[in-house]
Amino acid sequence: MNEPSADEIMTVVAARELRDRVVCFVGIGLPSTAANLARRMHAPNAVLVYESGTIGAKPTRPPLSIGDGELADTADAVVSVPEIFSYWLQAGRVDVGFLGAAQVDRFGNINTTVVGDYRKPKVRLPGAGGAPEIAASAKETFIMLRQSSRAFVSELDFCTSVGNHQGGDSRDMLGMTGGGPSVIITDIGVLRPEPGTREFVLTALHPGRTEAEAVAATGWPLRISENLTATEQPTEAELSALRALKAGVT
Amino acid sequence: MNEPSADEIMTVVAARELRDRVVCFVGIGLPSTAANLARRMHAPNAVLVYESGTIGAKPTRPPLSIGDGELADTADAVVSVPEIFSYWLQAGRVDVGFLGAAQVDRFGNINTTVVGDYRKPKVRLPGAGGAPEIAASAKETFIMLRQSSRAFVSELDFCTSVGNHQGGDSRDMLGMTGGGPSVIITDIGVLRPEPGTREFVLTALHPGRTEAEAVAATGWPLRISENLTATEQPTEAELSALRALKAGVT
Amino acid sequence: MAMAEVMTLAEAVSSLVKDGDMIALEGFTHLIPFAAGHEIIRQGRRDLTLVRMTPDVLYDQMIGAGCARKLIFSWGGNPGVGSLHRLRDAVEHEWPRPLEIEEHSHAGMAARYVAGASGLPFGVLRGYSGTSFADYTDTIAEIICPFTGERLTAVPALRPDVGVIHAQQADRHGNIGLWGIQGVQKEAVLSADRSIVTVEEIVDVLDSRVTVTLPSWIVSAIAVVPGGAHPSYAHGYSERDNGFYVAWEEIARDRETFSTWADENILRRQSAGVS
Amino acid sequence: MAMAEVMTLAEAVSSLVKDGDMIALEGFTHLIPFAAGHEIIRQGRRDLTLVRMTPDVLYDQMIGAGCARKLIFSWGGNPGVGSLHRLRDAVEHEWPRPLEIEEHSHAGMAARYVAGASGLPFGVLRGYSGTSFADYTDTIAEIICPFTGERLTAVPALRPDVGVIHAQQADRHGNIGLWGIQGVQKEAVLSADRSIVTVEEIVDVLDSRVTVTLPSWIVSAIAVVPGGAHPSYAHGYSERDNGFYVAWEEIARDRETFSTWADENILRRQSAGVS
Repeated sequence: MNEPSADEIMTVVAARELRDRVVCFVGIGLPSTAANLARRMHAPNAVLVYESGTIGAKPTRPPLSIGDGELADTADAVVSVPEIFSYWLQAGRVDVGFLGAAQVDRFGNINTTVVGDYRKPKVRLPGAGGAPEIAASAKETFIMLRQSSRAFVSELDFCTSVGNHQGGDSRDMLGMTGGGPSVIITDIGVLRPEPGTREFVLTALHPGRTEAEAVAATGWPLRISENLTATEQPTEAELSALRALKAGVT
Repeated sequence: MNEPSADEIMTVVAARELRDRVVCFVGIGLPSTAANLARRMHAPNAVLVYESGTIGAKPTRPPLSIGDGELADTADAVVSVPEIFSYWLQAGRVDVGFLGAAQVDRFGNINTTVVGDYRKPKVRLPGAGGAPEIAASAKETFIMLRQSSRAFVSELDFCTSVGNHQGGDSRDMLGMTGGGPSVIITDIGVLRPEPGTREFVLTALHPGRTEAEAVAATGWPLRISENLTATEQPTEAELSALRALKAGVT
Repeated sequence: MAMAEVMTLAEAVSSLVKDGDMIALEGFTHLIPFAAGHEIIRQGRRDLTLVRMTPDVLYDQMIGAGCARKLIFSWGGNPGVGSLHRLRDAVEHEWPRPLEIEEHSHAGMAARYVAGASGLPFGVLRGYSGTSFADYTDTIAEIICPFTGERLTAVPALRPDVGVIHAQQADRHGNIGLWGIQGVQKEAVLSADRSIVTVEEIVDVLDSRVTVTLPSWIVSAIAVVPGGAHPSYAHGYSERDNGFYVAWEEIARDRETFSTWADENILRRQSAGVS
Repeated sequence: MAMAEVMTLAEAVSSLVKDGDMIALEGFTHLIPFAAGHEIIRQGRRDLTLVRMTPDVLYDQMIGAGCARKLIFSWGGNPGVGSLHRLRDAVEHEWPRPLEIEEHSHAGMAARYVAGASGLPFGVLRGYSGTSFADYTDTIAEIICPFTGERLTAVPALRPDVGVIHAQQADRHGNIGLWGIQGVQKEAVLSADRSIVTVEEIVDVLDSRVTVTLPSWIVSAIAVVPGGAHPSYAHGYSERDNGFYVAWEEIARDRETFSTWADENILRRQSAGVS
């Protein structure tokens, strides 16, 4: 089997985070692939919720959009978009929100709106989608994105979705019902919030990656956990399941 | 054919008020019978909405409850109870609200809650149901009840559903989106609001009824319209349609 | 996330309904969970706050049996028939015990359930203005639209301890399916902390007529109770027993006939359903 | 109450959509009314305020064609593919004309549609606190729960002049039936003053799979346009043309390739649908 790519390692590591039987609100793209991989491996009873209103979808391949027909066909229930946000997400029924990001800061706050000035943006990004309320209401949030100094910034150009806000107990002061981000999974390693400050620090490095790489790919002075661990190499089982998933093999 | 009973005359007269193609939110009992009679006679395209969430129900006989299975089977759409009140009634999609009452006052305000003191009632009535918001939001309201000095009172023991409030433009001041009661149909005659004061005055007498009867059956000093008319006797067609309806003959 | 557990109705009530709970047995004429209510009576629960838009014959029975301390409701009659004599006796004469009431309109109750199911502390509606309701409850408040300045009405969310409904089917995974008049069945479950669903049967695949599905993991307990809605009905399985509703008028009018009826038809009966 | 009128798509757009209107073409990945949007482009409507939760390829086309003055939205990307280059070109470089934007989250947009459909001036949600949204719009306000004192967020109702959706079926009375992913199809119609529904076909009796029914009398116009959602899809009739979404990336990246494509595939095409 080929060596795993950086994206594959990131996806496998993200999948490992997802425990069985959790209710997971899934963003499209890498999070959706990771969540579906988890469902095929160790979390067969994870309930995948997509913002299109499909609850308990069991797609055979990663859907291109959050509204592919297969999601509805395989779901336990299909509800309207207003209902998925009010009765399901906002009501606190989601255990894990699984999000991507264009920019993230040291507290796990997310920007998916603009790069540069909002009124005269350098890059206009897609915007919020379901992320702000997923970040606010899910019991915890996993964030997944490729690490680079353009993405891991000291200050967001726009705060689309709140993570640990300004650190410490500042998130709690906002009256949010969800717990906030508990992990950031990148192509280099894994970051987790430091107790107390709730600043994200590097807690694991993927195979072949170095602390220096991680620091260079981070726009704030990245701190390294005292208990830095090495990510276990994706197993053959994980890799072949991931590749089968992407190829649409059931 | 037998002579029509007082209730039959009242029902026929009420049915005549309902124009074709109106959307009518129907209370159970006499209003439901009258609305269904209208649908069989001159208003085949009237849309009957019941608070159970059935839109466009076409029952073959007057349902005993607002949730009889036939209502769902014959409806164009069945929606949830929250939806029928928010998306349909409150949104202003109902042309006519058709209500019964235990007590009514000179301005068409309705009590269906208690007789006597609220905390120590002489008679505990069923309460509001859908009526308060029907009375508030329907473009107009028809009220239907047997006339007596116990029912037509100078002061309500409890205001369940607002009619023309304290008369004049006082209803408009409450910010209601619907137009209020336009007619009260009784077993004695018909009352309509006087322009300006919006107090209900007697505008028609049913066959065989007298002004004196109407005045005696009213707990406030009932005024008689200058243009008092005589109700046309129910036709054979109306009566036989009503009796067939009640017998469940389609 | 835990899947719904299939158990007997007796087990479901005994493990999930406690004295003093706020419980909502819903079903808007259709799918009323009579069997579950009878089991609550049989197990002698007391001091319950009963929530229900239309406390019809079922709550008349539970109130008459002395289960209730308080009633939160919007229409308390026997549909198409008349009064609820046990409810009236409790309100008018405190028999068998005093009954506190918290009274709303259907639209207000619906907004309260929706708020509860949505995790919001309150719901907003156009309602109640000019009426007497607010004179007798502190669960109606004015709220101003921050954009238009319009005055509207706010009502607090309902959050029952237990929501109880009847539905046509559960599948083998415990997903619940129902069709026909939906009422506030979904909201009664989603606004509640725990839930009991009685079903006509467990099937391999839910019927294609199903319009409302409740995933297994938001339901606490499922009990198979064919006919568990009688004298209400389950669309596709049974017809509403209108005759019983009419007969209830005479049964409930008098304390003694009621007590005899309850003794014979509830207390001395076996717990209902499949075990 | 007037029943929905069956007419050609060209007639529907010409009689119901006016320059300067606020219009909402909805469909959450599923049932997107592409043919109707193309007809609006073809008829040269200008100064539109376009409302849509996910202004994907369809609004990229309408914005690139110069129909829009303003966009109200919550996620403007090509799902699973990347950017909307025409949207970006309008926002970043004012081509073909400046585009004002009013930006929300999905939950906020959904609450705004629900408020509009409900006849309320605003909706309430837990959202936006701590984010930057309120810095750039006056359509987000704080609201306090009158019962608990909690701080929540209010958003104003959406009330489009015209709501446009695609659905699988209409019956002979003009009742609309759809199934599969529902999105905010119902709310787009119910919040709007007027509405256009394109359907795959007119049938004698709606399919038993239908989960959402819109009665005829709340729809203004029905046009029969088989395949009217392509490259989106109609569950049970077609599959999503994922290839087209991927291809759009290259078509839309450049002003000239886009204009050529629009000329050939929209402007010089016959009006779609059955006449």
